[in-house]
Amino acid sequence: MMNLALDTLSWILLLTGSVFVIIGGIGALRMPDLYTRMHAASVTESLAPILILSGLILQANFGLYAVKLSAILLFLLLSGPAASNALASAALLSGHGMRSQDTKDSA
Amino acid sequence: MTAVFSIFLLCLLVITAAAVIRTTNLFVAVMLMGIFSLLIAVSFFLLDAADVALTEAAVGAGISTVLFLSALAALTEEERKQAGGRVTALISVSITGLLMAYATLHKPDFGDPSAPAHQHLTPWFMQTTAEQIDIPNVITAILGSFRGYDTLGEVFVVLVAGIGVLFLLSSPRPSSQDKRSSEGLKHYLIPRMIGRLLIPFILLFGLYVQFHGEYGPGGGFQAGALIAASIILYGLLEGQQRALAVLPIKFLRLLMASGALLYAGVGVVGILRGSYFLDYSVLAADPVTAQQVGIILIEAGVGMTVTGVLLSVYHAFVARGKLQ
Amino acid sequence: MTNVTQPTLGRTVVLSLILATAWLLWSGLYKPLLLSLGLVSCAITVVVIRRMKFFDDELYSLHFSWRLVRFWGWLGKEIWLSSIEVAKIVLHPKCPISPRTVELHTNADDNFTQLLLGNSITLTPGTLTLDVHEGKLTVHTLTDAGAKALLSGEMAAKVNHVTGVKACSQ
Amino acid sequence: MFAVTSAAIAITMALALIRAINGPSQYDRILAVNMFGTKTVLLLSVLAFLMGRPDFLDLALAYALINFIGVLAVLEFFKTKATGADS
Repeated sequence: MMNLALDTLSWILLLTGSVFVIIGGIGALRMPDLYTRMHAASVTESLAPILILSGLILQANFGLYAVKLSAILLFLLLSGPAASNALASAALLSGHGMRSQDTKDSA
Repeated sequence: MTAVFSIFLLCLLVITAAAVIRTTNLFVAVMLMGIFSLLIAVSFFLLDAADVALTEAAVGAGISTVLFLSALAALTEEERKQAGGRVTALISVSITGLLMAYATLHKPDFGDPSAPAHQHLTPWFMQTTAEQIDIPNVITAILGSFRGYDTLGEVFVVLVAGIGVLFLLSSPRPSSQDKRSSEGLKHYLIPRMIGRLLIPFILLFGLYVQFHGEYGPGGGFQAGALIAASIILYGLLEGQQRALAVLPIKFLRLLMASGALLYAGVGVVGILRGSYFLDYSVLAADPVTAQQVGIILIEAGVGMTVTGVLLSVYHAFVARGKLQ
Repeated sequence: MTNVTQPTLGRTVVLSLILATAWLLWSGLYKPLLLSLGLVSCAITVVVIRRMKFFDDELYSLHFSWRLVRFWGWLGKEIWLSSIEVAKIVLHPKCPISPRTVELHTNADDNFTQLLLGNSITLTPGTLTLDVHEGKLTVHTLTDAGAKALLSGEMAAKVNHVTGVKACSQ
Repeated sequence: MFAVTSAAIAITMALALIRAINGPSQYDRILAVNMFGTKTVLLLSVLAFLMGRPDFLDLALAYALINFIGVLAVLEFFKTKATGADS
């Protein structure tokens, strides 16, 4: 009973993760410029790993493999945004333009 | 099931390779090579060759991109037009390719249980490893002990290649080196802090891979690349000079040479103890323990040489790239 | 976590403990030989990190508290909600986007606050930290609504709560 | 179930590859490589379970740790170019 519940939950997580991975991939193709593409790609870099790796952790019966998967998730979530930030900085550095209709606001 | 994935990934691999050839922009080629490396690592993984996949991961994900880009910093980005000789090249490549394709026709099918290798060699390795060395990862037993000569040769190839690159790159000492020395990515707070957080774990993971080669995928080659990656990450973040302060160039050269010497030295000890070169079973009283000790020692030698060579080559490339 | 009088020693001990835990959990083999090799590995790592002078400056002090765990829960919810928003936009036949760049100000002298805020913003799909410099964060947002939500300062307030920074100069 | 997820990830890898080949700018390609790296980590993790070899997770862990270095190298590359153009 418990096992069935865990299995179902992990399948739901894996399936939702798969859907979001594909949506992010489509977004990275459809969006009009670099920065908006990065937004779409960030779906595959934050939510999708959380869902898919959590689904796998449930399959790993909370053993040492679950610890390893959590470590993978932690390092992905730490380095993913930092890599996006580095990429955005590199693009800004060489004056890669944004779309002209962008407006600048200050808080 | 995995066969479908293998074929799909091989298709992507061919597409990537074609794109690398077609592009004339070298930066684009470097980026596509990154994807190529990721794809081929997954393909190795699907073929159950986790040791090779880990090597590809360790070298391809970080180090080769860094080396390519530091070479590119010294060059122009656009590929120069080739003057001629393309037809001859095409013909010779086609003939070689056809010959190789012809050669594969006579090989046993993929996964064929009646292939010669599976008749005698594989069962022998599996059984002898269990009896004489008693470690779970048979690949490490083969590479480290049964075919120790091969691996010794590879280590010396790495060493000689490293020395060759150093001869080519570090001859004219740039006088303006300190003035133009890279200050790293000091102004980028987020990458810098995350990088600092990751460095200890990459280093520890490298050492973990080094010492777990007998139990899972890993060993000296992979570990050396991972350890070098952690130092290269530090060099990128804080500047090459500070990376040199952590592990000075003299220490790296010492590491290169002493790793290869350690490997060969273990072999010589085998002779001195009255057996053959690279026979580890005489290193301790119990032959099984002796084999394990021998493998740990030679893997350590491999790791030291690979770390030393990769880092020396990295420093040579970076120093050269800033010359222009 | 950080000892004021002996920061270097304190941090060395903390790092050694974290590394030892990581080794034990990664390895899962508790034989005397591997445990001693693990000890050697942790020692090598700590020595190299000390040579990298990571303990000497403030950048390395990361704070951990239970507030952070609660924050991760909240952040997870935010990631889920905004991912659905972005997914809707991607699948919408016209891609209704209205990109904007906004600037956020936070307390300048605390690196950890800036890191946490910047990374949380990037992790949430639809908002992307472009640049962090001395307390000023430049953020690119996919939609107008996303920009407004950021400027309302909810995330900044949560982050400040985690790190214990008092005021956020809006 | 693992097969469905790996198929989804593999398709996304193909989409990222299209983005990498089409560009148009160099940054789009870097974005694609970065995306590809994350997808590789996920694919390796799922495949480890699909093939029943969870001890191969080390590979995914290695990528999760060092995939970041490539993007930093690119940032450093552009920074060197920018300062080189000034002097």
